Amino acid sequence: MTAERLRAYFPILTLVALVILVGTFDTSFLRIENLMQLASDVTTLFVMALGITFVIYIGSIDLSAQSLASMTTVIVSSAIPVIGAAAVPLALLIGAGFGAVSGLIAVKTKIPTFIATLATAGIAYSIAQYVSGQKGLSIDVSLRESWLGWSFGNIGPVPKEIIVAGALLVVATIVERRTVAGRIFKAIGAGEAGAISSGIQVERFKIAAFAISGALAAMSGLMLAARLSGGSPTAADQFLLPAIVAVLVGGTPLTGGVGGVVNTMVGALIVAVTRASMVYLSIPAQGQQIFFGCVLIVAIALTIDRRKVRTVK
Amino acid sequence: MLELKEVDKSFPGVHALKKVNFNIAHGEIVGLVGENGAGKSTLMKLLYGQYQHDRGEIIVNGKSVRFENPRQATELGIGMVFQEQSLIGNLSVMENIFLGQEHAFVRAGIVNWRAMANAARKQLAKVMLDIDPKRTAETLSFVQRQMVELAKVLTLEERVKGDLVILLDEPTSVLSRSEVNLLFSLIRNLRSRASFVFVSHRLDEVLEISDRLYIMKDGEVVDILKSSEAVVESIQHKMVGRLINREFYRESKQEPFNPNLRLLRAQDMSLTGHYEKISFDLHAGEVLALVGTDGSGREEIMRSAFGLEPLTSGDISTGEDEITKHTAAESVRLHMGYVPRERKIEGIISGLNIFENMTLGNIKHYSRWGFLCISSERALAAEWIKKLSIKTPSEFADCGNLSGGNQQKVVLAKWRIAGSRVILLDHPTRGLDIGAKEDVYDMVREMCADGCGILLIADTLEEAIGLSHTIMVIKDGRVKKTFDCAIGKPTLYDLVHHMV
Amino acid sequence: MPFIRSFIERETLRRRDFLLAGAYGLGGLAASSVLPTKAIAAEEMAVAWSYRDRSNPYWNSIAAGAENFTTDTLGRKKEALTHLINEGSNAKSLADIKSFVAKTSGKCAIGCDPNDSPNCRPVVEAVKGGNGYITTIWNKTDDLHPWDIGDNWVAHIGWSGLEPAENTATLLCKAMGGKGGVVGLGGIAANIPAIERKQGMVNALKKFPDVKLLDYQAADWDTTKANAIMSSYITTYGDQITGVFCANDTMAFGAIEALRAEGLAGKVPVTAYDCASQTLEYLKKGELLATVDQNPYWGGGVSLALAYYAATGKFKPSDEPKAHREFYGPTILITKDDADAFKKKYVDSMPKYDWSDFWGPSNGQIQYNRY
Amino acid sequence: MPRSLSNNLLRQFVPVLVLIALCIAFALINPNFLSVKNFARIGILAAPTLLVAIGVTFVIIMGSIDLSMEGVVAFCAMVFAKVFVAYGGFHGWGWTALILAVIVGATVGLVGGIAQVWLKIPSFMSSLSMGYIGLGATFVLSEGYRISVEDPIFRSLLTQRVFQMPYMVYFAMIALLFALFIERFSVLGRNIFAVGGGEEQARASGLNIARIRALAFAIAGLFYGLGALLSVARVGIADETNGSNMMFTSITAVVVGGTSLGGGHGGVLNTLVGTLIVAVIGNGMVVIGLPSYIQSGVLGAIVIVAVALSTNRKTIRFIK
Repeated sequence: MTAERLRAYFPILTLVALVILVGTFDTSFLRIENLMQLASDVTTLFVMALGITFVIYIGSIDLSAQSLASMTTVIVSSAIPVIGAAAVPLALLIGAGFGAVSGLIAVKTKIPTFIATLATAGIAYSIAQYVSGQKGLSIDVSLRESWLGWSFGNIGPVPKEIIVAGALLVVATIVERRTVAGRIFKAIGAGEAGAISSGIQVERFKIAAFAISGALAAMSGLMLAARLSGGSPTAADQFLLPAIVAVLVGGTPLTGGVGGVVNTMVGALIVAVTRASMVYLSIPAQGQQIFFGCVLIVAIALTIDRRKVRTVK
Repeated sequence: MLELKEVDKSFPGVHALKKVNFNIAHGEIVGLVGENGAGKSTLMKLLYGQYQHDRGEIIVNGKSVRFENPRQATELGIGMVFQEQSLIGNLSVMENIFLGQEHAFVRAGIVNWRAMANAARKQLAKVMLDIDPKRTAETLSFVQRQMVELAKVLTLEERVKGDLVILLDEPTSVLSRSEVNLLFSLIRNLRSRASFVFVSHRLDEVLEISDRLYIMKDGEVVDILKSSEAVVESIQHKMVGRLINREFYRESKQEPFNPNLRLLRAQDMSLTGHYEKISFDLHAGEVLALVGTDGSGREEIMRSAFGLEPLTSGDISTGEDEITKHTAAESVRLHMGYVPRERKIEGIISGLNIFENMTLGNIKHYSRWGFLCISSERALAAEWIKKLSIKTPSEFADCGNLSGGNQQKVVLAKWRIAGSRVILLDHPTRGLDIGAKEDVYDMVREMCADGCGILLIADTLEEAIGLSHTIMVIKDGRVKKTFDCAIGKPTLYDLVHHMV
Repeated sequence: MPFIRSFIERETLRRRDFLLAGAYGLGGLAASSVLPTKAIAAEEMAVAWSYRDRSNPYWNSIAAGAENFTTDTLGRKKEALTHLINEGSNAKSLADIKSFVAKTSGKCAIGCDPNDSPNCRPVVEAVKGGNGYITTIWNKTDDLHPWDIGDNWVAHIGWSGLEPAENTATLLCKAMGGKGGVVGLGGIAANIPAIERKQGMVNALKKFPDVKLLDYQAADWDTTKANAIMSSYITTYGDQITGVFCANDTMAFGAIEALRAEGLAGKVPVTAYDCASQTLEYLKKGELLATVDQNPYWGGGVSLALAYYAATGKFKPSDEPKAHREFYGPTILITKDDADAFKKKYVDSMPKYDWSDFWGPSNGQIQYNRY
Repeated sequence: MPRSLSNNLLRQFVPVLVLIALCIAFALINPNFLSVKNFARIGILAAPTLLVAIGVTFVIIMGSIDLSMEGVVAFCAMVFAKVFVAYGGFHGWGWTALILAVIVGATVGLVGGIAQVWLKIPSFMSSLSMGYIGLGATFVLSEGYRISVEDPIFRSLLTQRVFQMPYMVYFAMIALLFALFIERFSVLGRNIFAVGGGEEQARASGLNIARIRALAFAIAGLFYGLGALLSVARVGIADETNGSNMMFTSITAVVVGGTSLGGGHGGVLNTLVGTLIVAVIGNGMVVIGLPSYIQSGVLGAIVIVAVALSTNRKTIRFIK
C-alpha cells in the first residue's frame, strides 16, 4: 500500500539517487553552477518533451516534434533578418499549425498517431530543407541579441534558458491542473469512453493537445536557434527519442491519464544527469550506449505505475 | 454429480449468494430462473471457476473441489456458453473452437488445418451450423456466434472422459424460435453424456426444456419445483417474491407528469439489425420505461437517443428543436444525460476524483475564461456528497475506488449538476444493494419533481413497474405494447406475457 | 491564493509518504557512498576530444592521433584522453563539453568538431566561459573567428574541399576521356565540406565541356543511402553514366556496391574523398579511381596539441598571426599507383609527428566566399 | 452487412492497389522504371528491410511495438562479419557465422521480450533500450572500425543472378515463406494473433501470455538477424550503420501494408506489399528526378494517403 503510494515519488527519488551517486564519484559535479549548467543544457530537450507530454497524456504519441524544432530553427534564421521580432510568433504559430494538422489527420482519418505524426515529420523536414536551401544558416549576432536575447545568456547567476523553461513549466502546469483543457485531457487519457459519454468533444481537444505539442516543439526550436545563433534542417537531430524517454521516465505512461508536465521535468533531468554521468564516471566511448540503455530499463521499471495499466503491451 | 452446499459469495457492497444449495444429477436439465441481480450469473461463474466461493463447498462426483480458474473446471468437464460473446474476432471459427488445444492438430510443428477444419466441422455439425470453419469470427452473425460458442464448449465431449456439465447463460436471448428448437433438440440428444444448467428469461422455454427448476431471488434459492408441475404465473410470483412493497419504489412520491411540456420526441427511429420504427414522447416529470429481454433492442434505442449509436432513419427532437447531429456532445448541450449500464467504463472515469467526475458534464460552467474554479467545484462536490450520503474520505478520492452504489450516485450527481432535463437511465440499480437502490429511487422521484423526464431501462420488471408512468414493451426491436400506468399499473405477468 | 492552499493541503496529506521518500533517498546515498570515489587530479591538465561517433574510420584516426599525443608527448596512459561522443546531436556535443569543462574547472584542453556549423559559437563561448582551451575543426560559420573570441579558442582547422575535389574530379573526367555523364553523391547538404567538395567538382567540370553532370543528390555520408540512390541513378541514366563522384568514401562504397550488383564495378570510374583502410583496398582493386586523404591522424593530434600548449602557456594564441589561428590542414591525393606507398607510410605505421610543429604541414589561411 | 463485407474485402487490397498505382505513375514519368533490371534493384533495396519488417510484424500483430531493430541488426551484422572473416569465410568454418548471427538475433530478442514481460514495462521502452544496448555492443565489438566481407561466395548473394534477380531476393523470399509458415501453420504464430485479438479471452482459454510475448520478440530478433545478413551482403561492409533508418522505415512498411498497430490484424504478406511500396517510392522518386529535399515530404504524404485508404473507420472507436 505505502509502496504503491510511494510510487508517485519514484521518478524524483530516482533522480536524487542518481545525482548523489554521480556526486559521490566526483564531488565537483555537485557544484551549484555546474548543476545549473546541466539544467540549462537540457532546457531545449525539456521544452520539446513538455509538448509531447500533453500528447502522451491523452494516450497518443507525437513523433514530429524533432522535425518541427529543426524546421523552426531554419524558419527563424531566415525570417529574422526580414521581419525581425515577428519571426518569433510566426514560428510558434507555424509550429502550432503543424501540430494541429497532425491531430486533424489522426482524428479524421483514424490513422494511428504514431504514423500520422511520423508522416508530418517527413513533410516538416522537407520544408526545412527547402527553406534553408540545404545549407546551415546563421543569425547575425546583433539580430540574435535583439530578437532572441530572451533565451540565452544569464540573469545574474541564472541562465535565461532555465528561466524561460521554468516559466513554460509553470504555464504548462497551470494549463494541466487549472484549465478546462487540462481537465479534459486528463479525462480523455484516463477514460476516453467516459469522456465521450459525458458529452465532451474529444476530437477537438485531441487536436488541441497536438497543437500545444507543435507550439512547444517550435519553442524548443527557437531556443535552439538562439543557442546556435542559427539553424539547419538537422539542428534538432537526436532529440526525439530522448524527449519521449524523458516523458516516460518521468512517470507518464504511454496509456496516458496519469503523470504530467512536472513529471516530465524530472524525467528530462534524469536524462540530463544520466548523460552527464557518462563524462563524470568517465564511461568509455564504446560503453556509453549500453550504459544509457541499462539506466533506461532500470529507470522505467522503477517509475512506471503498473496499477494504471491493465495489460502491459 | 454436481452439488453446491451452503455456498456463500459476496462482492464489495453486494451479498450475491446466500447459503445456496444446488444439485444436478447425471443427464438432468436444470432450469435456473430469477430476475437480473438475483444471483444466477454469479452462481454460474462460481461453477465455471471464474469466481471462487467464500464459504460452503462445491462437490463434483463426490469430491469437494475449489476451481482457481476456468481451465480447472473445464478439465472436470464443466463448460460454459457465455451470454456476452467470448470469441476472438480476428481468429477463424475453428481456431476459436480449439483455442488452447491446437496441439492436438500439430505434426512436427505444423498445424494440420485440414484436420482441425474437419474436427471443427464435426463440432459445428453438432450445433447444426453449416458454415466454413475457416471464416473469421467477426464476420459471423450474432446467432452464429452463439452457436459457435456452444460448439466450442461441446469439444468437452471428446476432451473429457466421464460426465459433463454444460452451463447455458441466456443462450436463447438472441435466437429465433426455430433456432431455439434446434438448440433444444441438441440438448436432448446430449443428455446421455451431459447434464445442463439452463438460464433464461423466457420462462416458457425454461419449462419446455428443463426437468427441474430453481427459482432464485436476491441471492437465495426461493423454490425448487418439477417443470412438469410448474405454471408460469406461479413462477413469476415466486421470482418477484415478497408482495411488492409500494414504498420501496417511493410510489407515494409519484406525481402525474405534465403532458403539455414535451422534453423528448422520437419519430420512427430505426437502426438496421437492432430496432425499427420506434416512436415515443417523453414529458416533464415522466418516467418512461423500456421493457424487454436482453437483445430486444432497448439498449440500442437509448444509446441512439443519446447519440452514442447512429440512426439509420427517423429523427429525435427535444422540446421544439430537432437534433441534427447525433453526437453525445450535442445531446448534452441540449440538456440530456446518460447513466450507462457499463458504469465503470462509460459512467465514471476512474483516475479522476469525485469532483472532477461530477463537473465533467458542464465543466465550462465551473470555469472562468477557461480557468477552473476548483474551490467552487470542491464545495459543490462536498455538498452533493453530503446530500447523497456518498461514502468517501474526501472529494479527492479516485472514483475508481468507490463502491458501485457511490459511483452511481456520482454519475447521477454529474447530470443533476449539468442541469439535464432528460435523463436516460440504463440499468441504474444493476449490482447495487438495497440501500443504494432506494437512494437511486429517491433521486428518480426528485428529478421528476424538478420537471426532468426520465427514460428508463429498469434492472428488474418490478422496478420498471414501480417507477414508471409509462411502460413500452420492446420485443425484437419493435414496440409490442404500451402501458399507461395512470390507468392502472400492469402486473408482472402482463409484461412478461408481451416480452416472451 | 486558494490554489496554493489546496495544493499545500494535498501535499501535507502525504507527509508520511514523504518521510519514506526521504528514507529511500538516504538509502541511495548510503548505497552510492560505499562505492569507491575517484578524486580528480587537480594539478594535471585534462585532455579531451569531442567528435561524432566511433563508427567512422575518420573519427577513429582523429582519436588515434589525439591518443598518440597523449601517450608519446604527454607520457600519460591512453585512457587519460576523454572521448566526448556527440552522436550527431548539437545539444549533446555542447552539454558534454560544458560538463567536461566544469568537471575539470577549466584546467582542460579540448579538440572538437562542433558537429554542425551553427553549434560552433555556443561551444567556444562555453569553453571561454569555463576558461578552458579548445581547438575546433571543420564546422564553424564564416562570421565567427578565433581572434574575436580570444585565447580560449586557440585555433580552427579546416580542410579545403575545393582544390582536392577539383583534382579528383579532373582525374575522373580524364579517365572518362573527357566526355560522358557524371552522377554525384553529396554529403549532408548543410555541411561545409559537402558544399565545398561539390563546388570543387563543378569547377573541374567547367574545364570539360563534353562532360555532363547528370544528377547530384545528398546521400548524407551514408553508405546504405548512397547505395540506394546510385542504383536508382542506374535506372534513370543507364549507360549515360560514365563516371561517379562521391563526396566521401563511405558513400563511394555504397555506390561501388550498387555498380557491383550490375556487374559494373571497376568499369565505371568512381572518385571518393577521405581514406579508410577499405578505401585503399578498393583503390588497389581498381574499383575506385582516386581519393583524398586529409590525414585525420595529424589533425586529431595537432588540434589537441594546440589547445594543450596554449593552455599550459607554451605560446599565446593572440600573439600569433591570423594564418596560425585559422588554417587549412594538409591533403594528399591518392590513386591506384601510390596506394601501396601510402598504406606503408600512413596505415601500417603512423609517421612520428612533432606535435609542437603546428603550422608546418598547413595549407595556408582559411579563405571565405570563394564560390 | 454484405456491402460492408465487400468494403472490407476491397480494403484488404488497397495496399496492392496503391503499389500498382505508384508503379504506373512512376512509369508514366520515366519508362525506365518499368524494367526488370530496375525491379531487381528495388528488390536489392527492399530485401534487408523486408526481413526486418517481417520481424516487427509479429510484434505489432501482438499489439506491442519493437524499436530495437537498428541496434540488433547492427549487432548481428558485426557478430557475423567478425566471426565470418576470422574463420576464413566459406573456405573455413566461417559459414557457421551465418547461423550464429541468426541465433544471436533471436537471443537478443528473447532477452528483450523476457525483460518486458518480467519487469512489466511497455515494449516501447524495453525495446528502445535493447536498441541502445545493441548499438553499444556493436561499438565494443567493432572498436569503431568497419569490417569488409569480400568472400565471393557470400557476395554472390548480391552479384549472382537467376532470372535477372540476385540471389538475395530469393533468400528474402525463402525467409518470407518461413515467416508465412510461422504465421499460418505454427501454434505460436496463431497464438500471437489470439493475443493481439483479445488478450483477456486468450488468457481465459488457458494460453500462457507471457511465454507467447517473449517468444514473439525472439522471432522478431531472429528475422532481424537474417536482415542483418542481407544488409551486409548488400554493401559488403559491416558497421554500426547497417541498421540505420530501419526503425521507422520498417514500421512504416508494416502499417502501410495494412497491419494495424492495434494488433490482431494483418500479416507478413501485407508487410511484403508495404515494404515494396516504401522501396518503390524511394527508388521511384530518384528515378523521376525528384530533388532530394522534397522526397521525405512526398513519402510522408503518400504514407498518410495509403494508410487512410486501408483503415476501416467504422470499426475503430478510439485512435491512439
